[in-house]
Amino acid sequence: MIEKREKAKSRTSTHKENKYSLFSLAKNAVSKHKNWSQAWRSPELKPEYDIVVIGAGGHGLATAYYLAKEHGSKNIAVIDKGWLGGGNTGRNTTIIRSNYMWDESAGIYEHSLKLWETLSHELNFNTMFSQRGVLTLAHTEHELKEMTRRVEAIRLNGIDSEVLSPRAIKQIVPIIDINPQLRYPVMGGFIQRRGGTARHDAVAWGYARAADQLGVDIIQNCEVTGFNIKKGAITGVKTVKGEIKANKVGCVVAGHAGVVAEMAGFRLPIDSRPLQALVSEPIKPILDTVIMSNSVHMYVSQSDKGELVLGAGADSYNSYSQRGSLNIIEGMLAAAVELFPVFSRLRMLRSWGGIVDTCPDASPIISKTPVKNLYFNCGWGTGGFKATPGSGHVFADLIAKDEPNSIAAPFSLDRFVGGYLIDEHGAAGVAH
Amino acid sequence: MLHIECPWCGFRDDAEFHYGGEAHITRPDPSTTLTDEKFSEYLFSKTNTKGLLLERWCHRSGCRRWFNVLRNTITNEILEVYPVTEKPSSKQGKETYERNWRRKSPPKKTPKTDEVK
Amino acid sequence: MASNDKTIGPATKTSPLETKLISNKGPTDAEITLKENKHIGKMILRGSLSEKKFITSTKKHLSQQFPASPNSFYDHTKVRVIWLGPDEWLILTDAAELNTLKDDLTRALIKSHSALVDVSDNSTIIEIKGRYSREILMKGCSLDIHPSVFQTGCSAQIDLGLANIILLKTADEPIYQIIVRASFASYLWDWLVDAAHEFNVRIEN
Amino acid sequence: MSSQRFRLREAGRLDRNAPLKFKFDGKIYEGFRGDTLASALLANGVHLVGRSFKYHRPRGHLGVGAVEANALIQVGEGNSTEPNIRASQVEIYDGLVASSQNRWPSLLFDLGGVNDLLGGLIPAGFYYKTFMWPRKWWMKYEYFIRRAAGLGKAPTGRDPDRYEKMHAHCDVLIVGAGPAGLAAALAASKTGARVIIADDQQTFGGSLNRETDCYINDKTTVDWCKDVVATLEGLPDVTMLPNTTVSGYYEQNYLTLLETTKPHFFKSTIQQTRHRLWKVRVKQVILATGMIERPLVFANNDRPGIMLSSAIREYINKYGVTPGQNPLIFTNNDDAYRTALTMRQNNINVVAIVDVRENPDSELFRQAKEMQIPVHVGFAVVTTRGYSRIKSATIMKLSSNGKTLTGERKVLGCDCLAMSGGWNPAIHLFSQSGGKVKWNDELATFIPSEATQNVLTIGGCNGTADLAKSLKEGLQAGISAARLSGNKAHPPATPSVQEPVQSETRFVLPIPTQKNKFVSEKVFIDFQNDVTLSDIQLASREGYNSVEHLKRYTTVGMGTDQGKTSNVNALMLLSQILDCEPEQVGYTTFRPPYAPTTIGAYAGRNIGNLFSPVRTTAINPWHEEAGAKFEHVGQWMRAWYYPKVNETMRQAVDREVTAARTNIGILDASTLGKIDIQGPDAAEFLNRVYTNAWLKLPPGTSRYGLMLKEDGMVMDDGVTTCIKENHYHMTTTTGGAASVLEWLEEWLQTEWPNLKVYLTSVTEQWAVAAICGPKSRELLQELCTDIDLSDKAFPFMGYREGTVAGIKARIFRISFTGELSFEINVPRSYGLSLWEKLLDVGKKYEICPYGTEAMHVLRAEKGFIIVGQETDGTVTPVDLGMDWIISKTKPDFIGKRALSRRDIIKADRKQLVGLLADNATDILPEGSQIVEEVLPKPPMSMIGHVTSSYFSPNCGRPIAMALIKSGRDRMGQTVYIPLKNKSIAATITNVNFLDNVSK
Ligand SMILES: Cc1cc2nc3c(=O)[nH]c(=O)nc-3n(C[C@H](O)[C@H](O)[C@H](O)COP(=O)(O)OP(=O)(O)OC[C@H]3O[C@@H](n4cnc5c(N)ncnc54)[C@H](O)[C@@H]3O)c2cc1C
Ligand SMILES: NC(=O)c1ccc[n+]([C@@H]2O[C@H](COP(=O)([O-])OP(=O)(O)OC[C@H]3O[C@@H](n4cnc5c(N)ncnc54)[C@H](O)[C@@H]3O)[C@@H](O)[C@H]2O)c1
Ligand SMILES: Cc1cc2nc3c(=O)[nH]c(=O)nc-3n(C[C@H](O)[C@H](O)[C@H](O)COP(=O)(O)O)c2cc1C
Ligand SMILES: [Zn+2]
Repeated sequence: MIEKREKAKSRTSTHKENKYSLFSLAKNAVSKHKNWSQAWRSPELKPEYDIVVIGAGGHGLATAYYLAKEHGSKNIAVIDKGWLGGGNTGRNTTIIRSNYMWDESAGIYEHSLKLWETLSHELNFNTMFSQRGVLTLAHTEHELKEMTRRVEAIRLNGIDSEVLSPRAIKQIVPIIDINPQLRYPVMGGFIQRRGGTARHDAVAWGYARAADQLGVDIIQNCEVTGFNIKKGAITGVKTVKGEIKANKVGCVVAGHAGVVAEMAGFRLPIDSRPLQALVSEPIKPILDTVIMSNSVHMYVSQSDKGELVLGAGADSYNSYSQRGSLNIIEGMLAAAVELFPVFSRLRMLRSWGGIVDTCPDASPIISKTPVKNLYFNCGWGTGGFKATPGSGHVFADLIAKDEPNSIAAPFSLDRFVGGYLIDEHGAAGVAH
Repeated sequence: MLHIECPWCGFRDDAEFHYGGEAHITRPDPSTTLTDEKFSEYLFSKTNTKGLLLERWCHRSGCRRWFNVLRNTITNEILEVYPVTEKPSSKQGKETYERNWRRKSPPKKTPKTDEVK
Repeated sequence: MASNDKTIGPATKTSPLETKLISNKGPTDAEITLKENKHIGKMILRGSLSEKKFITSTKKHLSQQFPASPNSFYDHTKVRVIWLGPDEWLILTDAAELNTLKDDLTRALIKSHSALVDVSDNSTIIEIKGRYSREILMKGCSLDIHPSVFQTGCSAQIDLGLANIILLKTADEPIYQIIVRASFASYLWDWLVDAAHEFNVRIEN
Repeated sequence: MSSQRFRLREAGRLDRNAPLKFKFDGKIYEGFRGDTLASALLANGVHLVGRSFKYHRPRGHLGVGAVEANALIQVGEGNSTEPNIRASQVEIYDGLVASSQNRWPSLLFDLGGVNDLLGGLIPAGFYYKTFMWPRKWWMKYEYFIRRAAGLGKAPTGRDPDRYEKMHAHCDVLIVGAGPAGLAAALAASKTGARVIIADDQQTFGGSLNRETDCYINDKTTVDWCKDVVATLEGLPDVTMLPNTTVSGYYEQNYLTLLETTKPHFFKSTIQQTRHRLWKVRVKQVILATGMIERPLVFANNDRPGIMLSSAIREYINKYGVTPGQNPLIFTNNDDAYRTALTMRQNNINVVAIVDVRENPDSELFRQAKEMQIPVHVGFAVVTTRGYSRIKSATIMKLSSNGKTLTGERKVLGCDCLAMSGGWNPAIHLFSQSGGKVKWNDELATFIPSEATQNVLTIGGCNGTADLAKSLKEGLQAGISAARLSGNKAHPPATPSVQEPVQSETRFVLPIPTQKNKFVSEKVFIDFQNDVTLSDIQLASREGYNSVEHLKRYTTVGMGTDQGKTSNVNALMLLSQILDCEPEQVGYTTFRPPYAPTTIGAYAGRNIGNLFSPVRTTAINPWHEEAGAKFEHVGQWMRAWYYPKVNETMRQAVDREVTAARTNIGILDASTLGKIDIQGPDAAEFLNRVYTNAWLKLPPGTSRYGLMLKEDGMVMDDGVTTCIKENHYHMTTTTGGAASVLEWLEEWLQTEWPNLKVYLTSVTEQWAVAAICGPKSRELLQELCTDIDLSDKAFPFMGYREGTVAGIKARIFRISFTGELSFEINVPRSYGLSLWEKLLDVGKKYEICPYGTEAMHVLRAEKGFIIVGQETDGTVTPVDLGMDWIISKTKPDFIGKRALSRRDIIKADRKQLVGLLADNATDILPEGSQIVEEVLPKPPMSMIGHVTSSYFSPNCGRPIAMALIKSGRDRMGQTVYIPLKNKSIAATITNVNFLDNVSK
């Protein structure tokens, strides 16, 4: 019944306001905001599309947007089993940075960061990308050395990065405890000042709205249940709302990558694990920078609304339950209190989980697959939010040209056969 | 916190266990003409089922024994616990085992199983 | 060459909690008493229960009660046998008796697939007793140690705080023995003292 | 000081003999022991206690307990201050200091209040539509947005309080100690079951605490409670936890409870336990969490003085406080009549009851009439006035469909408005447990349906609105829970109950508003996050029609109360807009915690020196006394170097390194992982886990081995010794000890269960002193007379057992430094003694203790790798130039097949080489990157990195190791290390520096 109603409302009328600006806000205030148009339509599923993108998370919506915008594809659908942005895009800790160690990773994440820098304008939707800096701490001699390796690699890749002493860290983050007597004292750190956070929901909504305006059909509540494959090539997609024909299919379903791949008859090197996050009650600003710590395993930032947003590592076991085990949260909060004693009296407001698609080398898969014209973009695991624009951009390119460009090429599935993995575990620590 | 029944020590919190991923993967013999593709399948391909999954756990903080578990990855309900060298015996376990794409490689036989009491 | 006798005194032993044991501190009517049971002989016994020889030999040299079944232990004259796994037991005995027992068992088990490893110094034993000892353990141990469940003669390998331990209920009174890896003993001791914070504590030497 | 003008003479159950003074916003007030901050402020007539999040509208008290959405207060000062505390949940104590938050400069005059006037410009999600120009300004805009947002303030220093955790197990956990929960506890406990009953209120009784018109077994409800509590207290296996919020319901009946351990917790003295986090594994959970009253949705429904009707009743009956002298009642059901009657009984002048229902017909209605309370039937409050407190309400007649207003406007003066919009079962925990819920039309709310865990819902939580039924459900659930958890049951008798009978509710949502040209009148749905009716309409208009989008776009239900009073209203409104059933709209996910819980409680005692265990060796006391500097290696603390007075680290390390090559160095190597391996298949096992051949290692000798993961990457290394036939002693790296043992066990148990091998960790059984240097044999000979130490009798890689300094020892002639050395293992308890004796006797050989840094230099001089330094999980033995250790003949070993994959055999992989800076004074920073050609500025293409780098006193110059692309083909080539300020040129060499580099 919701749908009926949505359809009725989906008519587009020209007098409605489409452009967002302070001016349009003021104008609409006068008419009591009655004339805003829908951010996206709720179109009916057509029987046939040139390209179907499965998964209306940030990556999928960005893919569709760039396909429509840069490759002139006209007939695209993005379909999602739930509400758009309801996957990991809607439940992550929003850390954005590009200071990865290996060249290949630097390539994709920096490409992405550059797109972030103009994204709000590009989409005409304020994604609140806030370059407040991402500071990674080192707590042991060993970590300090690892840090040098990373920082030097990042610097030589032309990406900004700055090493900080404990005292310099204290200046940026006055609430941090830099007592050298701590079990894991802050011995140093490095900051990427261009890194930061963005409003996660806005990213999904912004891409959805922009893609919709370019004619992309976004179909929600439409789970994909199978594929039609003929002679090793994709011909269509089966969904709970019926079958559709498609020339090409791009699959961007994060935690469900394994499930959807199995529908197409192959398996991926991906485990789906719970990853938890939590927010505190909102408080007045106390933390301007994003802080990450690998050896005590926690990361934290303060959102514009005032909550502290905290996360840790993934649970060890596979699960699709969007919740994890309590001990992960206990460990993370102990680490948080250890570093930030003032957190102790603040209160946890809400905790939740997402299902992350972890790859053996903690790097993503952007690849052709054993099925012709079926492409997969997944494996971002605990750290793909930051890649949203870049990932969508290169994936669109791959789908349009049936060949990966130089940024995407290293992330193909072949690497698991040949053995050239891009291992961001050891060297890069927690991949957020 | 999952409550997992160690076949020896009884029910314990998941924090005491080490997760071993998918069960019943047969290690290929490297001396045969094993292609990179086949080897990669053994090394990396995952049965990442949404639903019933046969998997391995080790009671790390307890008796240090490995054992197999049939678990629903949606609800985290555990339906069967069985020895690491055997096949599942419950109905759902058998079905899950039969459905598995790796079933062609049967689990190895072990000469004997130790038993207490 | 022979200078060693002059310059060197006899070798002395230290225990993992040597520095923690300030002797007999605290009131005698304390709600909690902590002490280290130092230098107890310990030995891991491995063997297969499906081997007849193994059973008969162990029964003979340890006790007719052998094997201890999961999550339990039993005492026999001077030995205590603790179940650790389906083919693994920990045997405690006087340090002085350990070698004899080990030799006897080794000889008896010579033909069976078994192993004996002296682990006397690999761990130490902390004893906690007193009215609130269960409450203290409950602060860091997820096992159900209610007396109706974890009865005298029960044992468990489990985490206490951030250390892995073997927990034994050795009497009906609120008294527990904790076997802990030597390098974790100091941490665990601090943890126990901290957990007993609201009670008055006596440390026995 | 203000007197307690609104304190009632008779009502309430407080200790009136214990007056207490507290401060709010700098002013001193008085209350009584037993008051909450809310009741005490109300007693003093203080309604205005806060400002709303976005519009900074004046806000007062709304409810009781965890339900409060408005009265969020900063409590305490200094390090123990706490933001966002619900005034209704703070018990007052003498000297309590509290203040309002989110206002400037003062609560009464708050500049942020202009936002209320700007309201038209800042509807839901406005920030997504603006602040984009000029592009660079976002960070500036954001600065102000951040400062405007947030609620209270964080403390500035370390928390003085202590937090504990408690694990527990029980047969039955009962959440909520209202009538239903108490009945369940009574029934369950009689069976001998282990029962825990928790309630977030200080006194058990739940809703019974607010009622005076019900009787159970002819007793007042309060007396009945007291009796039950007394009975339960006498039972050994019943744990009663008042002041305890059940906050999380996780998988497999695992729940968390946050207990506030002392009632006056805000007045902390050093290190008292403030909260205890219970983690309970339960056989059967019973949820008796009751119901939460719903606000009515009308214009200006947020003014101070507008409160939930049941809350007002509770303030009167429990705290002896009336929130107003001239209250008005606005309701859609009978329950609010009880509030009116209670008021009347306490001689409070009820202005009127405004009832949206057209024909209310119940005993309560008749009683109100009898008491001559004016009742406006079919009427609704359409707006209110009053700034710091409500002054009047305007009422009008509702049309029969409830969509429009008719007739005259009537303005009724009042100083308080009690509203009742119906009831929502507190299904939070049930839903967290995975239970399904269904829409109930009669209650117009969601109630529990199918459970997925062992949980029962009873009483209000189940949608049961009457007392008798709640008690009955409680008794039944108590019995069946106890039965299900294996206890025998004797059903207790059902009590007799007297209670007012209630009739139907009429849901009018929203109350229509009157057009007003000048000010847009706000109709609030979510009081805390300032979400209005028009925000919901706007969100839907813009396509945010999924209830999850609605939540995120408008922030409804995202405040600190998590929408306890707003969510159901919001989704009902959405369903109206979408013209569908609420069931189809659904509800947003309930997540832990039920109410905000202190972060310190989750950290518990795992902070400070208990944050993570520090592992030390038996020799540690000596290191400490010798003034060693320490290094953390995993959890171990290892002596790093031993500086003498005025020595720099470099000087100390140089001295130690030199001593080890000229005289004797001694290292505490006890932390190395050690595994005892026994069994007839031990050699076969080693042969499979190491890359080299192991079948023919004779007893009394050792061999170095490398372990790979199945992907061919180096995992660990170490020396393994054949002690005697079928008995080996394996060593691993310090950091790898635990994981290597687990790894080996895994292969044994799961892959090769037919191999007869037993593994036992003996890491801490042995203390290890490694002596190394040309004179080490002489020293050892002095202390050990029962072994022939000659090179011939005890060659390199040999192993002997004997007596050292009177201690039975295992001696390994192995070397990580390239010098003559002996690793002496003795039982840990003798470790210190051995060490001291070696030093004592070694004095004449100028023995020198050395730490891990010198050890690193010594091995680097010989080109030996350290796993974790030269390797990072991406390096194969071939990359390391260690082809010699890979058996070409073994059919199999772990990692074998991986080594022949197509990318692994490529020639351009990174390979381990030596690196000598051209300028012999430059020490290359470890980790620095290597290029072929230095460009004026990045990006530059990197060919590798420096893995190890030291000054080598024995080579008389700095040495380094590096992983470089095709490194072995580049011998003699010059490469560059571009640092931030300069570039260093270096030449690629062999890694064995000591033997290749001339001094
Ligand atoms: C707690 C948490 C914290 C994180 N923190 C960070 C961080 O700080 N920084 C960072 O960069 N990354 C972080 N991540 C990772 C990041 O969120 C993800 O990598 C990223 O959002 C993935 O985006 P996506 O669009 O690929 O996937 P998603 O947003 O998950 O979208 C996938 C979509 O596919 C849909 N779908 C699935 N199956 C089907 C089907 N059969 N048919 C149709 N549709 C289907 C789903 O409904 C979903 O909407 C975090 C993740 C979590 C869970
Ligand atoms: N429509 C109505 O007239 C109406 C409405 C509501 C309640 N009632 C009456 O309420 C009674 C219902 O009794 P009941 O026992 O089900 O509920 P109750 O409201 O009496 O008790 C519930 C208790 O649970 C506590 N609680 C809730 N969530 C908690 C949590 N997460 N952790 C700890 N404690 C928590 C509450 O503070 C409260 O004390 C009946 O007598 C019924 O007549 C009637
Ligand atoms: C960055 C970020 C900030 C959040 N802030 C809040 C918040 O202020 N209040 C709140 O209730 N939830 C907040 N959430 C959590 C969401 O309510 C929600 O739990 C999360 O998006 C996962 O969705 P789910 O709980 O519906 O599964 C936040 C989530 C994220 C990712
Ligand atoms: Zn076990």
